[in-house]
Amino acid sequence: MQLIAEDLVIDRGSRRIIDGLSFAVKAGEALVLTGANGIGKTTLLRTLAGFIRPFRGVIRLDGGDDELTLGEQSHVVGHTNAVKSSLSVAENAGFWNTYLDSGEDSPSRIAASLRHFGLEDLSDFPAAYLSAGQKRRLGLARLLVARRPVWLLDEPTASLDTASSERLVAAVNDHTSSGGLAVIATHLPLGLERARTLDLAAQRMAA
Amino acid sequence: MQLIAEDLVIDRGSRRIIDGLSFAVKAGEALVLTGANGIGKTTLLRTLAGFIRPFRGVIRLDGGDDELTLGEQSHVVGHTNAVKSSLSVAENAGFWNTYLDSGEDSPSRIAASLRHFGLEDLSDFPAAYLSAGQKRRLGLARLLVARRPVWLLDEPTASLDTASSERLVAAVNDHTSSGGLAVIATHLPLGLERARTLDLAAQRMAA
Amino acid sequence: MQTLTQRLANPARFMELSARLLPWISGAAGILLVSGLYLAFFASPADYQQGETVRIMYIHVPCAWLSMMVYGLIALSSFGLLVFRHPLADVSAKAAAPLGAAFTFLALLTGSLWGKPMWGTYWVWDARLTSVLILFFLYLGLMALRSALEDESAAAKLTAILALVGVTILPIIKFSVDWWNTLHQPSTDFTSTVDPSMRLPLLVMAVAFTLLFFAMHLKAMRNEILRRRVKALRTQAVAGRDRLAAQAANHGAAE
Amino acid sequence: MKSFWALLSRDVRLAVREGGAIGTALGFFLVVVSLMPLGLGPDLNLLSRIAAGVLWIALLLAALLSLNRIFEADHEDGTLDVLATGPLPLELVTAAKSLAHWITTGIPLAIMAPVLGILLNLDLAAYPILVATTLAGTPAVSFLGAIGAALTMKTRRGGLLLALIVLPLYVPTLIFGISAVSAGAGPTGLAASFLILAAISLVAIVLGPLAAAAALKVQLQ
Amino acid sequence: MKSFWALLSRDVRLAVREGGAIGTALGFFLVVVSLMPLGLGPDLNLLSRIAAGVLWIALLLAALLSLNRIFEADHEDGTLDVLATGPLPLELVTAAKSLAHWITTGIPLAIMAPVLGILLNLDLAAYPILVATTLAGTPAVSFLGAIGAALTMKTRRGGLLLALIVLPLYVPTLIFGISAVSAGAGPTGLAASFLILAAISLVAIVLGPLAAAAALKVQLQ
Amino acid sequence: MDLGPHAAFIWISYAAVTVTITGLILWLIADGRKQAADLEALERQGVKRRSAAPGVR
Ligand code: HEM
Ligand SMILES: Nc1ncnc2c1ncn2[C@@H]1O[C@H](COP(=O)(O)OP(=O)(O)OP(=O)(O)O)[C@@H](O)[C@H]1O
Ligand SMILES: Nc1ncnc2c1ncn2[C@@H]1O[C@H](COP(=O)(O)OP(=O)(O)OP(=O)(O)O)[C@@H](O)[C@H]1O
Ligand SMILES: [Mg+2]
Ligand SMILES: [Mg+2]
Repeated sequence: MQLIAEDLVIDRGSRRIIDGLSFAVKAGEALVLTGANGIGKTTLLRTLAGFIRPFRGVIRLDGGDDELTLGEQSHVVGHTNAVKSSLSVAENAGFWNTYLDSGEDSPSRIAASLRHFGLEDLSDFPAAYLSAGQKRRLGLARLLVARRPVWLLDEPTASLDTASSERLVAAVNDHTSSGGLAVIATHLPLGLERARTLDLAAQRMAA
Repeated sequence: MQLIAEDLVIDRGSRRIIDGLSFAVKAGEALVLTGANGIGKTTLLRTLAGFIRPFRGVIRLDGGDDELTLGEQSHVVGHTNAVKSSLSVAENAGFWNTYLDSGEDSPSRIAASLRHFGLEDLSDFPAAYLSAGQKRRLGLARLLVARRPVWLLDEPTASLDTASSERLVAAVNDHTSSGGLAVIATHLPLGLERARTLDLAAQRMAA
Repeated sequence: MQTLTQRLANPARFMELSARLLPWISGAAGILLVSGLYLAFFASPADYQQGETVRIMYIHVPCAWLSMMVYGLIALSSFGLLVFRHPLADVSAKAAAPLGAAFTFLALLTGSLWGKPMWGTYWVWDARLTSVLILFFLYLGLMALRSALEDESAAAKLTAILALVGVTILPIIKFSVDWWNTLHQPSTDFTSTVDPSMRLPLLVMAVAFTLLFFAMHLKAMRNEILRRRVKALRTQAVAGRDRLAAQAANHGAAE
Repeated sequence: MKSFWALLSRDVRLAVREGGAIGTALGFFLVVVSLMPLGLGPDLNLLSRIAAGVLWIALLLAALLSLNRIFEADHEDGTLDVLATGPLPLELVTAAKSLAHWITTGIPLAIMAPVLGILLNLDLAAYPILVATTLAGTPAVSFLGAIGAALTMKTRRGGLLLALIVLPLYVPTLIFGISAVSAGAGPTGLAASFLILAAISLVAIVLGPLAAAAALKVQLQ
Repeated sequence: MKSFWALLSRDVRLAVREGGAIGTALGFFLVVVSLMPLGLGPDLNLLSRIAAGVLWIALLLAALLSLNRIFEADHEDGTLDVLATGPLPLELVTAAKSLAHWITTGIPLAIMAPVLGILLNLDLAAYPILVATTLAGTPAVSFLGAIGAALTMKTRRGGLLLALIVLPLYVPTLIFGISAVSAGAGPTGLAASFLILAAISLVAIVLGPLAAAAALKVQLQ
Repeated sequence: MDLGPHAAFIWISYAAVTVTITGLILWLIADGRKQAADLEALERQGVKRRSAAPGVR
């Protein structure tokens, strides 16, 4: 499986953000997007997810499910967490588990994902009362409640403490080592295994 | 001037978050709060700002303005940015400048604060279109549009790139060296001058 | 020497005291209720104008009085919570709201049922009726607001604010509705126009209903205190586990 | 399908928790119905003549007050992004959310309709018809309203704008809803209005989710 | 004072940008007024009799639809925290925001009131009175509404709940607003209603910001 | 006992009051039992109260 972008050109409101970008991410690999604020990381990830239609260029997932779009084969974690304040932690995770239709043994899967991000003791806690980092962890737990081959993560470690960042890195490493692929925008060195870095600033200067 | 907290006990919804914490921050000094997600950094900062009433304990600013509460002498930057999407960057900064009543030469002050955080080229840009980091920078620009002796910052570097983080650190150093004081919650080493660290986890275990 | 409110401020003391008082109040209410009913049905005549339907009065009027009295109690409790932070004030306000709403509802219902034979319709948009209806809405608003807020202490203070706003607005409403429609039935002066033969049963029923309300209110307050203890114990159990976990996580990070 | 139910039940649960759906609906209904006489004068004859109109206006009001955040809230916390990349086509997402809205406002208000009847002196025999026509007509309110909610999702104070957009769409439902409820119609007239109401609702159920999904796709960019 | 004006003008500007205040008000008014005959029957006599009621109901509706986010939006993006630590006491913050709401809904609707008059066959001579009483009465709507908005700030779908809470508080304004506008009042009755309306508004202007500020203080915890 | 032509209204009034108040009383008793049982169950699990009067501070 391989995620391929060819000669991407992306505009936002008459400004050209990405101009002629090509890259490929193979299964088992993570691509780390870096670059200054406003360079276009979020824009690129949202284009990959299918929300933004590129001005020009091709995005495809070779070896993926042809019936589904790339977005439908991806977990998208953006700057927001997709956590509902009035549901409890377990209800939030449970909803995404059912909605994303994991098909597999759900209760243990939910429990495992909450445990991975250290939320098991907070299961019955209303999400409204979570701290910023706990809420982010709940947002990230979505990655594990259903299997999807592509992970598109936008600054996933924002407001996480060191221990939780390491749990996230472990989750990404697990994912890539079991044949998944990931594209991750970040400002911090993450220490991922099997990762390549794409510096959008360098790329822009070259263009 | 000195910010003093004595024997603070803070509860949230019948849970004891902070139990018997005392500290003092002198003018010219920054106190860095650390600790795992959910340990109570945000809670402590919001208590200092006056939003949460502590269950027990005293908070006072020795040498401050006695007519004003600590909150009214502080800049509070939380997890959210207090940026209005439908106003432009300059309008956002301008509003806080007038509202917080800097009294001094305003247009140049606004321009300087936007320049410090690298937003001068975006002044007429609607804030809705800013990237996450740009929005955070606009939130931080509030620190410079009006002078206040105490800065209470909650994870100020979230989603900032390296260059912007350094600008923030420079701003805090400027602030402390000109006699201000700051309390800053963070998960990342910031490299501040004249800073002490208060680890809430260690404190909690001691309690 | 402690004042009564000071002594009552301690929930434990309140539980003790209320446990002792409750049987007496309920007993008195029961006895008065039975004798009131006897007086109402067997020892009082039919009205020369209203016929037998006047017997509705013996429940309608106590309910109508209680509907206002209970709101006054809620307003007092709210004041006690916001100004004196009296620990039992919110328990009292929360326990009283559904009871007050029930009595208001009963006043409306029995009034309507009385209105059909008397006025030929269940409902007219008369001043007194309209203001009671709005009082009922205020009760509904109080309960709805409380149930929509999760944080219990915030809910207590916010409903208290609403109750106090309501209490300032109520007289204005009463007065505005009076103005708006002057067709309403002239309010009879109870003490002078009601025949003594009906005054006694009415009085007995009124006292019985008031005692009944206080009995129910005490019981509801006791329940509420227990509910809060249960809730506090549950969250403490969670908090204990979570605190250990937070320490463990931090330990791991430090190593 | 499992996703559809999951979304539907989540939305119902949120409405119940966040708005206390049924209790609030009842209270709201009572308040609106009793404010109408204050606004229009306490003439009982007039009131029972316009009872049907008041009922439907209360319904539209309830819809307007609860619709404007149905997509906005999901957009703000990022849920909409995930829903859009989920296994359910966006048309079914909007359908599930509209259906949830109907369940949490249309059904409670239909069940409460007789309360209105009492206050406005409505004929007792008319109650079953009242409930039935309200049930048949309200889906149109929710499903057409969803179009407006999707269109105004990003305008932060969409309330009035939403009203401006969707109220004209509600005209057919309002006309036939009222003629079905008002007493003078007679059995054949009633049956006709009832069928037309149901037909309008069916059209809305098809059209609403499609249009709302199209609007959302644009908004997500 | 500078802060007060800054906040006021910011809120007005936001309302204009995000909701297109005046245009939306006009459109909303037109829609409501033209829906009324559908709901109540097209009898022109009846309509001009209830014109005052329709005007005030449209006003309350507009308030309900635009009030529920006035604090919530500021709370969500963190603005409220900064406002609360600003130089302005919270009572003046809520006053400024209520005033901005009045300027962006009360005034436009008062100015548009004659439009309603034309549509509902109102006497030409009554227009100045109409505008004046609307202007005198609407502050109560905004300032009392602010209490409800502050109380329901954290309940995410506060729309219906807000309506349930504030509509009973609007009763005096509604009654005197209508009696001031409706034709039969005569000059003394009119003067009295007008004065009472103004008095109610004054009470609301004092009470509203205090209660709303108290509620916000609780909510900020 | 003859209550005249409007007996039904009187009976319904009294019945409504009886039903409502009895219902309230029964609910209060049931609720009280439930809270007491919950409290006892928790205390049997060994959860102890930290302060004297939780929730009513
Ligand atoms: C739903 C309809 C009604 C409501 C909401 C209602 C409400 C009230 C209220 C609030 C009071 C206490 C007022 C005070 O003490 O000043 C009261 C008392 C009373 N009501 Fe009603 N009422 C209704 C219908 C009726 C009807 C139909 C009658 C009889 C024709 C009636 C006769 C009385 C009498 C005799 C009193 C005794 C106190 C007095 O005369 O001031 N009510 N009602
Ligand atoms: N109303 C409440 N009831 C019970 N617990 C609460 C409530 N509100 C917050 N908490 C808990 O208080 C704790 C402290 O939260 P706080 O936001 O202060 O943490 P933090 O140190 O800022 O964490 P982060 O690094 O994730 O921002 C958290 O464990 C949270 O779950
Ligand atoms: N509608 C728009 N019109 C014009 N420019 C836009 C629009 N939307 C976004 N932009 C600009 O697009 C650029 C890319 O934004 P993007 O969010 O992708 O940056 P980013 O790399 O994710 O930054 P960050 O690290 O701060 O998250 C920004 O400079 C932003 O100002
Ligand atoms: Mg970004
Ligand atoms: Mg925090």
